[in-house]
Amino acid sequence: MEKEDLLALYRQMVLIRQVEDRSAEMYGKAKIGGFLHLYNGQEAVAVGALSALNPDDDVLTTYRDHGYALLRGCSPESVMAELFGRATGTTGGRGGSMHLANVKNHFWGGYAIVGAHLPLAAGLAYAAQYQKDGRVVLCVMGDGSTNIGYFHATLNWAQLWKLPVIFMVENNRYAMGTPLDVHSSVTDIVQKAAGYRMHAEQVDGNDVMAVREVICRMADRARAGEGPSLVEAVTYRHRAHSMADPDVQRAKSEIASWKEQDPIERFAEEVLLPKGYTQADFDAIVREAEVVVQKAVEFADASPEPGRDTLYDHVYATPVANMQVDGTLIAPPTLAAR
Amino acid sequence: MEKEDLLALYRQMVLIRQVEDRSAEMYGKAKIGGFLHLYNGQEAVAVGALSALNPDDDVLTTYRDHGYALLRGCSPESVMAELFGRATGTTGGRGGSMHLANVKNHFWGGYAIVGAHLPLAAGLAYAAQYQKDGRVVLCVMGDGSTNIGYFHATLNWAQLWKLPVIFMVENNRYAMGTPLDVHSSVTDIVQKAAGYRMHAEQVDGNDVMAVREVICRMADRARAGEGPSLVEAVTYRHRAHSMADPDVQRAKSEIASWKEQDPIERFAEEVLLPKGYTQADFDAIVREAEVVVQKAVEFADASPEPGRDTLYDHVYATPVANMQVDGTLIAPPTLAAR
Amino acid sequence: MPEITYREALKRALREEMQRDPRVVVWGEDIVHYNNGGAYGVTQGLSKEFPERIRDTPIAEEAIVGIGIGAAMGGMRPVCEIMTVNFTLVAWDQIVNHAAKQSHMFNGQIKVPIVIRTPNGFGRTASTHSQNFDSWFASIPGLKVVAPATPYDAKGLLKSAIRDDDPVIFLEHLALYGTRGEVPEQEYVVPIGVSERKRAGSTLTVVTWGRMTVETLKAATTLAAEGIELDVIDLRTLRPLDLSLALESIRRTNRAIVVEEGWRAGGLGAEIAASITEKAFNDLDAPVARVAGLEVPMPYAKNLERATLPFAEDVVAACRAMVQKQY
Amino acid sequence: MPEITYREALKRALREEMQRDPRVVVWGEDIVHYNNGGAYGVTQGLSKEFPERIRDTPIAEEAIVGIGIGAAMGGMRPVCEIMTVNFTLVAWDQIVNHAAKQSHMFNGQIKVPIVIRTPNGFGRTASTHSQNFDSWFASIPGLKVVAPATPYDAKGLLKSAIRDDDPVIFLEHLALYGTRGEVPEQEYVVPIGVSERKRAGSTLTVVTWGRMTVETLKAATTLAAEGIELDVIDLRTLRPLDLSLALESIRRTNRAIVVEEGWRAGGLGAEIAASITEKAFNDLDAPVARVAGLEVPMPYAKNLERATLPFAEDVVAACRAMVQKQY
Ligand SMILES: Cc1ncc(C[n+]2csc(CCOP(=O)(O)OP(=O)(O)O)c2C)c(N)n1
Ligand SMILES: Cc1ncc(C[n+]2csc(CCOP(=O)(O)OP(=O)(O)O)c2C)c(N)n1
Ligand SMILES: [Mg+2]
Ligand SMILES: [Mg+2]
Repeated sequence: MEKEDLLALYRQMVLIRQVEDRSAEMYGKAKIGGFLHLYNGQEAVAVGALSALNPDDDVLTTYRDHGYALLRGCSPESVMAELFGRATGTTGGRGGSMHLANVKNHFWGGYAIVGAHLPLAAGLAYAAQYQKDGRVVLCVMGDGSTNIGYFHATLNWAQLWKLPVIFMVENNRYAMGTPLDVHSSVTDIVQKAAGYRMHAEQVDGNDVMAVREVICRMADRARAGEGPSLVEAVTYRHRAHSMADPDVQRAKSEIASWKEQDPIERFAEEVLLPKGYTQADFDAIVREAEVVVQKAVEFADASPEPGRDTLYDHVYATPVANMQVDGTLIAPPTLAAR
Repeated sequence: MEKEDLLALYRQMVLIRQVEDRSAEMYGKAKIGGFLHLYNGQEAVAVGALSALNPDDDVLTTYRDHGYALLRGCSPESVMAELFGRATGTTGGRGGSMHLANVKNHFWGGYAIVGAHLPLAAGLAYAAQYQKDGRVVLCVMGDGSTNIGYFHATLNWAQLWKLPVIFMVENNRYAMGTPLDVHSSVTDIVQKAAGYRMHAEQVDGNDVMAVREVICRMADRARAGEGPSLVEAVTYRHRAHSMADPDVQRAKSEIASWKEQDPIERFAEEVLLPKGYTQADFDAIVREAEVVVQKAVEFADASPEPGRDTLYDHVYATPVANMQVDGTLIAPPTLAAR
Repeated sequence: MPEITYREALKRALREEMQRDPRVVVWGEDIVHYNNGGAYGVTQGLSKEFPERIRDTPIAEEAIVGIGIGAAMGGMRPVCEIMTVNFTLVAWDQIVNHAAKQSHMFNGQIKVPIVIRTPNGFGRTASTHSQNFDSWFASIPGLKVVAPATPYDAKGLLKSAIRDDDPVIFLEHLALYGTRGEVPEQEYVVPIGVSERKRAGSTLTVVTWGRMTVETLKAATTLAAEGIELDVIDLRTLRPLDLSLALESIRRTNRAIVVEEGWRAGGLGAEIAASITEKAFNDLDAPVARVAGLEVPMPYAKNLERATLPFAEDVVAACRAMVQKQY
Repeated sequence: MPEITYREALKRALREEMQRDPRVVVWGEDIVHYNNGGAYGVTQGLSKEFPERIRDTPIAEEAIVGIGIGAAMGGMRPVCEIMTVNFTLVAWDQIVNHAAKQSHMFNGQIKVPIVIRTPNGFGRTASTHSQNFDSWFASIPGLKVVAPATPYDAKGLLKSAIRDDDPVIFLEHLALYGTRGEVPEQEYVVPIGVSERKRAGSTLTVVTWGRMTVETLKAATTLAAEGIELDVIDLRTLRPLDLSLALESIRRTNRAIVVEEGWRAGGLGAEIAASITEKAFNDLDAPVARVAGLEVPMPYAKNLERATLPFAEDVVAACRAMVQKQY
C-alpha cells in the first residue's frame, strides 16, 4: 500500500472514533433515543475489512453499524441525522442507529435480530453468484451471534452452494454482558467452521493490516469460486454494550489492558511512525475529524423531523390499486379483472 | 451378553419388522391415514441403542417411531390401535403414527417438526441433571435433521451445560427424497460435533451389537458427568420415506445392495448362528411375531373411535375455573379474588 | 376453456414466469429429487426444464425464507416453497421481522420481491401438521397475502405475486390441489387485492376464502333448494383486504356470515366481522356470524379431525340458523 | 399497603416461588452477568440468592424456549425470560407447535408447566424491536396468556403462572416496569382467567389490558371532567378470555370501545368486538369501536413513533367521538 493510503485508513478509524464519542455525548443530551451501540475499540476490523473489498461488494452488519456506514459513504451528517431521527438521515429517521444503510453503495444495512441477517447475506451471495458479476458479500456478526440456529442453517447452505460470502465474526468476548465462555461451547469461534468443511481463519482484530490481508484472501477465494469462509477477528469494545448498559460486569483491569491495544494507536505506532508520519500529522487528522463531526451534529440538529404524512411510505413498494394507505382497509369497489 | 438376551434382540427386530409390514398393508386398506413412516432396515439402531439404556433413561425420536415405541413397552395392540386412530391407541387416537408415546416408560414420543425435539431432549437432560437421579436422555434424529438451526442451538447449549444427552443420528442417507450430499455440507455427520468440542462417534447402524456398544459407552460418559455426545449410525431404509412416497428417486441397485446388509439377517448369521441357534429358531420367532401382530390388527379394528366428547380433554392440564371447554369463551361472571 | 387442476395451474404459472423472467428462481425442500418434484407435485418435472433455477434445499425453513429474502434484495425473484404452512413457524422471524419490514425500515432503499408458496391443509396428519395461519399472515403490515380458491385464481394470482415488488405469502391448500376448473390458454393475471363474487344471491352474504370458498359453494347449492340464496364473496387476497363487494352485498342482504378454516378466536373472521359491523352497523339485522375451526390442536382420529374442521354442512347449518333466528 | 414498582413486584413473585418450590428455575439471556441481572432488571440480584437456579443462556431463543419445554416435561418449573417479545418470533415454532400442543397431542401423558416471561414495549427501538404480538398468543389453543397492568396483578399473576400446570405466556411491558402500585406484604395470588373492573362508570365501557389499561385510566380522569364516565374493564388474562364483566357492563352502557396497543387488523380487539356483538347485539347502540396501533412497521423517529402508538389522548378522542356520534 502507498503511504497515503495507509494514512487514509488512519483517518477512517479516527473519524469513526469521533462519531462514536460525539454520539455518546448526544445520547446523554437526549438528542438520540433508543439503543446506541458504539464501536470504539473495534475500528480496525471494519476499516481493515472494507479496505480489502471492491466498492460493489455487498456488506451487512449488526446494530453496531456506524463504522460500516461511514466507510460505505454515509456522510457523517446523514449518520448523525439518522441518530437524531431526522428526515435527512440515512433512512429518513425510520431505522435509527441500528439500521443505517446505503444500498446504492452496497451497504445493505445494520440488523438487530441477532443472527437473522446471515441468511440475507447468503441470499445476496446467491444473487451475485447467479448474476455472475464477481461480487462478494461480507457478513459481519458478533461472537454472541454464533450460537443461534441461523448461524448453522446459513453456513451449511453457503458451503453446499459454494456461495461467495465471507462470514466475519467480531469476537469482542461478550454478548451484551455474557462472557464468551458462558455462551459458547468453543471460545475460538474459528473452530465453528469445522462442521461445514468451511475454510476459516482467526485474525488479530486490533491489527488493521492483518484484517485487511485476511479479507483480501477470503474475497479472492470467493471470487475464484472456492466458496464461503469464516473469519474470526479477535477484538474488544472499549465502551459498554450500549448506552443503556452500566457495564458493571467487565473487570476494570480487563478493559484497561485492552485499551492498551487500541487499534488506532497501534496502527500509528507500528505502521505510520515507521513510514515517517509524526504525531503532528495524527493530531491534525483528529482535529479535522472533530470539525467534520461538529458540522454533522449541527446539521442533524437543524434537520426537520420526517413528515407525519410519510408514515406509510414504503410499507409497500407497490401499493395495491384499491387499498388505502394503511394497507388494510377497503376503498371504492374495483371489479375483478376477468 | 447371555445367549438368551441376544435372541431377545433378534425377537425385537423381528417384531418391529412385522409391525411395519402389516402397517403398510393396513395403510393400503385405508385403515391408517395421514403419514406413515416405516422403519424397515433400520431396526438395529433402535434395538441396539435401547438395549444399552436403563429403563428410566429418557427417549425421544422422530415420526419414524414405531420401533422405539414397541421397545419401550407400547404393546403392538396399542400401536396398531393408534395407527387406526382408536381410543385404545397409545395417545387415544390423538397423535397417530408420528406421535406414539409411553411416558410412564420414559418414552417421550415421536416428533414431526424436524429438529424441534432436540431442545426438548436437552431440557429433559437438564431436569435429569438437576434432579441428580442419574438418568440419561437419548435423542434420535435423521440425517436431514442436522441442518436446521435447532441442531446447532441445542448442541452448543448441551455441551456448555454438560447435559447428559446422547444425540443419535440415524443417517439413512436421504431426507425424504433429498440425498445426503445435496442437503449437508459434510456427509460424515459425525464431523458436525467439532464445532462444539463434543465427543462424537460413527457406527455401523446395521450392526446391532456395535450400536449397543457405542451407546453403552456414551451413556456411561453422560452418567459420569462428562456431558453430551453425538453418535452417527449409518444405515438405510428399505422402504420409501413414507407411504405417500413413490420412491422413484433412489436407484433400485442401491436399495438392493443395502438389503443385502439387512440388519436382522446379519445379526442372525454373524452372531446367532455361531452361538448355536438355527434357522428353525428364527422361523419360530417370525411366526410368533406374526401371531402377535395379527392379534394387534384385530384389536385395533375392534376398538372404538375416541368419543366426540373427549375432543377438548387435555388441551389444558388445568382448565381455568370460569372458562368454557374450548378455552376461549366466557362463562358466568366470577369476580376477582382480591 | 380447458379444465385443469389447481396443481397444474400453479405449475403453468411458474413455468410461464420462469420463461418470461430469468430472475425467477425456485427453491424448497424436495422439489427436485423427490418424486421428480415436490411433496405435493406442484414443481413436478419443472427442474428438467430449468435445471439451474430449481433447487432442493436443506431442511431449514429459516434459511429457505431468509436466503430467499436476501436473493430478492439482490435483484432475484425467488419463489420459495415451504412444504406445508406448519413449517413457516420455523421461519416466522424472517417473515415478520425481515420480509415484511425491510422496505419500510430502510426507507425504500430495499425491496423484497419474494413469493413464499405454501399449502394449508390436513388429512389425518395430527396437530403439528394440520394448522392454518391465514389470519396471522393477514395481520402483518408489509406483506401481501393471497389465498386462491380456484385453478383460475391460482394461476392468475401466482403470476401477479411473482411480478409484485413486495413479499407475497401465497397460501395454497392440500384439499384444492386436485380440484379442476377452467383456465384459459392465453396469458392473464388476477390482480392482488381484489375480491370476487363467486355466486350471486340475495338472502345472505357469505364472506370467505380458500378451501372454504369451495365448501361454501357446495353449501349454496344445498341451500338454494330451500330458497336460501347465498351471495358468496371470495376474498382471494387477505392483505390488503378488499371488503368492498362484501359491504355492497350486506347493504342488500342485511345479514352476513364469515366462514374460515382456522381457529375462531382472533381469526380473520373476527376482523371481517368487526370491520363490517363498524361500517354497516345500521344495515345489519343480525350480528355477523362466524363459522370456523374449533379451538383445539388437531387430533389424528378421523372422527375427531372431521369434528374440528368446518365443511359445507357447517355452513349450511349456520345459514339456516341465521335465517331462522329473530333479532 | 406499601407501594412498589411493577419490576419489584415481579422480582418478589419470582423470589417467593423459588423459595417455595425447588423445581422453579429461571433462565434467559443476560439475566445473571449483565448489570447483575436482566436487560430490564427484573432478576437483578436474584442470582446471588439462587446461584445454581438462575442462569445466563446463549442467544438462541428457539433453545431457551425449547429447552424450557423439555425441562418442564421433566418435572421442572422453568421460568424463561425472552429479553423482549420481538425475539419470541425466533422461538415461534416451539411456542405454537410444542408448548401449546404437547398436553393434548400426547393425550395428557405430558404436561408443560413453563412460564415464558417477556416484555412488550417500545422506546425509539425501531420496527424489529417495537412490536406487540398479544393477539397472536391469545389465539393459540393450549396456551394461557396473561398481561398484567399493575404491580398487584403482576405479582399475583406471576405466582399463579408459575404454579399452573399449563404453559403460560406472561406479557410484561417496558412502559410499566417503573410504575408503582400497592402490593400487600402477605401472600396472595391473582387467578388466571379473571378480568377486573379497574374503574366504575356508566357512560361507556372500555375493554383493554396491559399498558393500555394505564392509558385508559388516564383518559378516564380527563373524560370524567367532561361528564363522560368510563367503565374500565381490564382483561388481565388474554386466554382464556373472560368477557363476563365486559358484557355485564355493556348491557348497562350500550356502548363499548376496545383499546389495544398492537396492530388493528386481526387484533384481539377485533375478536372482542366480534364476540361482544354476537352476544349483545341488541344491547348495542353503536358498533364497538377500536383504538389500536397503526398498521406500519414502527419508525425510529420520535414524532412518527408517537403517531403510530395509541396513548391516553387517542382513547379520549375515541370516547368523545362515540358519545357525540348518532347511530
Ligand atoms: C434474536 C435476538 N435475541 C436477543 C437480542 C438482544 N441482543 C441484542 S445485542 C445482543 C448481544 C449480541 O452480542 P454479540 O453477537 O457478541 O455482538 P456485540 O454486541 O458484542 O457486537 C443481544 C442479546 C437480539 N437483538 N436478537
Ligand atoms: C421443520 C420441518 N420441515 C419439513 C418437514 C417435512 N419433512 C418431514 S420428514 C422430512 C425428511 C427428514 O429426513 P431425515 O431427518 O433424514 O429423517 P428420515 O425421514 O430419513 O428418518 C421432511 C422434509 C418437517 N416435518 N419439519
Ligand atoms: Mg460480542
Ligand atoms: Mg434420513
